[in-house]
Amino acid sequence: MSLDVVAPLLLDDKLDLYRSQFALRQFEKRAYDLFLENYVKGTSHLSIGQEAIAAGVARAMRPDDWTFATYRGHAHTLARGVPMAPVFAELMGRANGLMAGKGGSMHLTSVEHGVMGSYAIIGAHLPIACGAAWSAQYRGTDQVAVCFFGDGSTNIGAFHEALNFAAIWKLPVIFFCENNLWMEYTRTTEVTAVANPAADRASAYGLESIIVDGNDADEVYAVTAACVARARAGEGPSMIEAKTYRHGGHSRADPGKYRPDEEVAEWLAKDPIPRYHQRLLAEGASEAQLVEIERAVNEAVDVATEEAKAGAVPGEDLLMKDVWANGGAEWRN
Amino acid sequence: MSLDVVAPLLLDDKLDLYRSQFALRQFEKRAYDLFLENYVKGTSHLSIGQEAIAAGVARAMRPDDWTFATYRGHAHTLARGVPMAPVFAELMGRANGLMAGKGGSMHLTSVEHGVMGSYAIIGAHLPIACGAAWSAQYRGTDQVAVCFFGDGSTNIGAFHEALNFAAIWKLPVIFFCENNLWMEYTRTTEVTAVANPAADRASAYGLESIIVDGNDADEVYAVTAACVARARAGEGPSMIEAKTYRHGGHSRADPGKYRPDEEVAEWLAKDPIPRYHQRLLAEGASEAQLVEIERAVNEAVDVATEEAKAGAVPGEDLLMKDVWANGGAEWRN
Amino acid sequence: MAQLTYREAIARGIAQEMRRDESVVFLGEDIAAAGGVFKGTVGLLEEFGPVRVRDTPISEQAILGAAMGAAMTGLRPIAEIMFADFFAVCWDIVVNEIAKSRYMTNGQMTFPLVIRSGNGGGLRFGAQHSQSVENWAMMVPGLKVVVPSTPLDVIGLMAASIRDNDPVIFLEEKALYATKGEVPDGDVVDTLGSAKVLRQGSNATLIALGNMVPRAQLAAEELASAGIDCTVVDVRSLVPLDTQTILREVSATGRMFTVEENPRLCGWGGELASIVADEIFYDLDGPIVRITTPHIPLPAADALEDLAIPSVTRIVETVQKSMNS
Amino acid sequence: MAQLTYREAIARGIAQEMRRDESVVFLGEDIAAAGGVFKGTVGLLEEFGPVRVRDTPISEQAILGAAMGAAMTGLRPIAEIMFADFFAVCWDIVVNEIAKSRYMTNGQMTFPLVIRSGNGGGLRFGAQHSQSVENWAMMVPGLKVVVPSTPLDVIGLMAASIRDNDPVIFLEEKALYATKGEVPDGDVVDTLGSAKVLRQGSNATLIALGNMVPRAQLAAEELASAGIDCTVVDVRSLVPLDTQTILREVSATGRMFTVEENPRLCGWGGELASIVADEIFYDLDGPIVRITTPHIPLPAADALEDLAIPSVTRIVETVQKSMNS
Ligand SMILES: Cc1ncc(C[n+]2csc(CCOP(=O)(O)OP(=O)(O)O)c2C)c(N)n1
Ligand SMILES: Cc1ncc(C[n+]2csc(CCOP(=O)(O)OP(=O)(O)O)c2C)c(N)n1
Ligand SMILES: [Mg+2]
Ligand SMILES: [Mg+2]
Repeated sequence: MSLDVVAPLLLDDKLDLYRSQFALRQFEKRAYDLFLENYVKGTSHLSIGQEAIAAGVARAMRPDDWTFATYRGHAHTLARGVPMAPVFAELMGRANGLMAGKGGSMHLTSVEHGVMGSYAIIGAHLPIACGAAWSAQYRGTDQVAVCFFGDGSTNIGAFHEALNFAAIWKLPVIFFCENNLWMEYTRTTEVTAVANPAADRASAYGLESIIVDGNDADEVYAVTAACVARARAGEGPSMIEAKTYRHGGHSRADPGKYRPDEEVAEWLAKDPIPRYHQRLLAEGASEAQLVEIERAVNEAVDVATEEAKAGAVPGEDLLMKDVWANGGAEWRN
Repeated sequence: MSLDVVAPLLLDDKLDLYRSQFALRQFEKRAYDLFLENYVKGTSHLSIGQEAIAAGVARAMRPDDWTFATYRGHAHTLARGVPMAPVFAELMGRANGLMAGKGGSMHLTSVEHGVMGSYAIIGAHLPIACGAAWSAQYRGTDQVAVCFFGDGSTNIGAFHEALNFAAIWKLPVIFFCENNLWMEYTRTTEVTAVANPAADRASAYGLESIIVDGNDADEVYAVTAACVARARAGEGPSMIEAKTYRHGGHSRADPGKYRPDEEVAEWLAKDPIPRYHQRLLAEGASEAQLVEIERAVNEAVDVATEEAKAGAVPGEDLLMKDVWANGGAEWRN
Repeated sequence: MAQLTYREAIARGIAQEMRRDESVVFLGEDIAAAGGVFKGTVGLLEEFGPVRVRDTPISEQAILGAAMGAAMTGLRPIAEIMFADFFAVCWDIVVNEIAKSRYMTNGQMTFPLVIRSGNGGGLRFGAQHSQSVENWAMMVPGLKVVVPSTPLDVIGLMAASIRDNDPVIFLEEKALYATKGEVPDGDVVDTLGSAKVLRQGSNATLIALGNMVPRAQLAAEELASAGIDCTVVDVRSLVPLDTQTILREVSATGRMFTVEENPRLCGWGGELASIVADEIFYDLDGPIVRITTPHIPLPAADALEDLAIPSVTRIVETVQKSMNS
Repeated sequence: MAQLTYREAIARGIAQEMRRDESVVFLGEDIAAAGGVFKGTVGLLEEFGPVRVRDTPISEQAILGAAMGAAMTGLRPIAEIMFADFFAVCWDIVVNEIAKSRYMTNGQMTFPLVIRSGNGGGLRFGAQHSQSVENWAMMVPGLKVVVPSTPLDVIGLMAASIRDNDPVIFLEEKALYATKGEVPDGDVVDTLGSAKVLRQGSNATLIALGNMVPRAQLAAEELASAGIDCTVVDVRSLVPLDTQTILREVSATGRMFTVEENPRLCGWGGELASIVADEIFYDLDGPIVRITTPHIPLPAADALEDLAIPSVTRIVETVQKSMNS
């Protein structure tokens, strides 16, 4: 993977990337609290520990590019510029939610930000991302689609179909595997025939095997940017496997106790956010600058939480709306 | 792939292998005639040109081993020892058919011969074969399952799931890809990201890449036997890709005109049956021996055809039979 | 005016729409170079080229995923699932993704796409290539479901489906591919959600779909000569459903019979029966009777398949028996 | 006698059968070490070991293919599909392979297997994790379909399903996992295809399934105090279907109401309505009314989900309105 084509990040860009990662972290922590306080009623899957990926990838994308996320998609949605309040409100099932409460935590979507949905059935969105990429190719818009998925999702049929399909049609799509070592409660290597569930399969689709440090936003950015450039140039798809870890459990209040303490400790030591904080100081940022970023984020989280909580409870009008393109839900005359 | 463990074939074995290949050929030719004469009403998919595979693999199996075939499964069914008459009768929809006419050409099954079904939805039988292999492993019977499929079938999701599953559970199953270059009317390489659709993907499941000449029954036998030995020894699954060609069209009366003349000619020159005929002569068989085999086969085909034609038309009793294990079809009391 | 087969009408309908709208693209297995395994798409590659008419691998999830992703970003794809039975290998994309995403996103996304598929039995293809799956789709909120019974309806409903902004499951009856019918020159555009009354009678109303429509018509003729005068309604579209026409025509005769190729349980006929038994219960003069394939997988043998799928004789006998009891 | 939750009853039923029959094996995602994402299978790995209780990759086609292949060669597998919505990613194995292969092979093969799955809404999981898919399965010839509503029924019907020689789709109602009920000590074995009459009334018959059963019971109590005395039938098993009990209980009151969690079109209630409107038409005193989730994908927000799924209030009001009109 040659990174020659990629514009290096300046300090200001990096401060921005810090802000983004820190915001994702603080959002998720608040979401967890809201879950415990029973404001969030359904399920939720947090990305704490994996923020460098959503932030780094978003940085490598153009506003009119598309992301396809999973049920673990809060971070990926926010990183593209979606405001926090409607996302909090969506988790709480309020009418001011991003989808008025109809989708919920697992289906965050904001078409205006290029967030083309979060998908809760493992694998399904890989072929769908191919379709968006095909549309870009057909219309000659040079847009690119990025599709996130987990390590455990590499063993489902749709993964295979999508990879082959994207390769033969040379589609501008990037398959981004966030390998956090675990499926729900099962270690992925225990049920996967190869050590690197995505990268070791790239050759089955004629693709290069690419592995990155998923806890390093700069590296994620650079490799993604190179793949994006390749896709825009009509050179087809890429697959990236990023090594990372979720600090918490799989979903809801799962404490993740099935994981060995040493493993958790090892990865906490590689937490992308303090790491990036240190790097910024080393590269010339001041502690005061970073503290100010953190303060502003925390304030924004508080404001967004209140805004979300102030939302109305959705009613019958929303219930029976938008099954069909005409806005309605009628199946008969 | 080491072939050390494989018992070499003696001349008598080879004469038998010739008989088997010739019988498969003559059966299929008659099936084609019966289709044109409108005795065979539904569809049918012939293996003419690919006989060395069904025959060679069967030779490497024990009677209590299992085969899983596709809709192109006449040859694979007969090669395991199923008599011709009930197969002809099944194609004709008669009550004396292998499944009394209820399955048809695409679903030939003879459990008593280890022919565990022919499957007409691409890919489905790969996971099913895993299940049989799992059952052998669980019960400690050292039975092996062999699952045939085509080159075009390597791009469907079930292929991927089955390969990974077999690998992680070390199942005694052999995935046998008959690469005849074509899907129905589309060349497989045009829609596949790699040149060898099965072999180039073996590594994605931690398996060895194995390619054989599918028009050479001896080679097919030897490689399959080695994989069978490996499976019986508890060393897990294998995948074999055999290069071959169907002489005719995909199904029914398709003349296969979409294929370049030179390609057809090239493969007709590699016809496994005359090739094997020549080899036997070179290895000491007499022309008279071979002629006698051919005569006996032709006679058997004629006899079986008449026996099949004499079968009754199935009626209401069969129609409403064996949806359930109690023999009936009632869904209510 | 021309005589066209049902099979030819497919390509005609698609071509009509591809000519007027660049955003219509078409993908599927063997649909381009080969013109379709049922020869329903002959000539489209030649007219519209390989960028708009594309052969795919045997990857039904990829085919429909591609159609969905393209639809949400502004194209109007048509995807072929060769045999309707194969919906089972890509059902997730249909029911969990395409059908639900507009609702889940509170209307942020629109899915103007058509999935065409060869539906039903009669060709002796056996249990995995002969299913009538209209009910699989009708059951799922968010899908429109269309089943034409004549070449003219194929063109008009195909055009309407392609122009519609919602996902349409367009089921082509394999047993009808070879049938012929009159088709006017020029563009034909029909309306989704409109049933057709093919025959007006006074004693009973037969409600049929797809391949069962011509059988219901023939049965009605036989019944007429036996003194039972039947209305015949071609449902044409299960979603949206023209309940106005159906309720009116059942009210008028007081007796309802459905003719369904699907196996019995949870068929559209059950749904119609429940609507009728709720909304016009007091207009009914006798039992509602469903004529369906028994609840069994479809057998391959011609003799058995003919016993399984409702025949003209079975329709006639069932109606007679019920009307005379 | 013990008080058990519906969730605990799952493991109890499976364990009961695994103890008596070595050929019963169990596979699925997170079912072994983790004891299931709904904690329905806690303790099974510990008691039966990793050879009989196996975690799998996220490969639903492989899971069910493995179950099918094992069943045809002498095992009695239990497979878990975590959420019933995920049937869509392995539907081919269920409907085209498992359901049809016995028939297609003229009885050469038998498929004694159970597919368990978490079914239905109420947990605010949104449209892709909340579906009631009992009708998807009922629609397909060759599948038995069981939906228990109490811990006792979970055990007894689980045992009956495992002992049955046909494929059983065993749907566990997610909304009921936390509910409790009395369960006797010792083995419990029930009978497939038997509905239960939970309450006998004289004015109307409410027919419910799964999570709708307790709601129908509560509604019947409210209705009783409002002067409408209802029979309540728990269907328990859609295939085989206890039509004898249902027809008898509807005949007795002359009025039928179904309470269905599924979206309306082609639901089991439509099927029952059509059976009743055919076979006991003249015993009916008024319209057949279905109370269902509207024909929409299920929304995630608690307020919206509660509006969508039939509530006790909606049942009471619908019955009252219809009985008083
Ligand atoms: C088809 C399907 N099977 C199972 C599930 C249940 N499920 C949800 S998340 C998950 C684990 C996914 O692991 P991975 O892909 O590694 O992603 P991560 O959660 O670690 O981000 C499972 C099994 C599902 N949603 N869809
Ligand atoms: C899921 C599914 N998709 C499509 C088909 C239609 N179909 C039947 S055979 C075939 C081509 C298969 O090609 P290949 O795997 O190479 O096998 P071959 O016929 O050459 O033996 C196709 C597309 C099918 N049966 N199942
Ligand atoms: Mg993971
Ligand atoms: Mg082939």
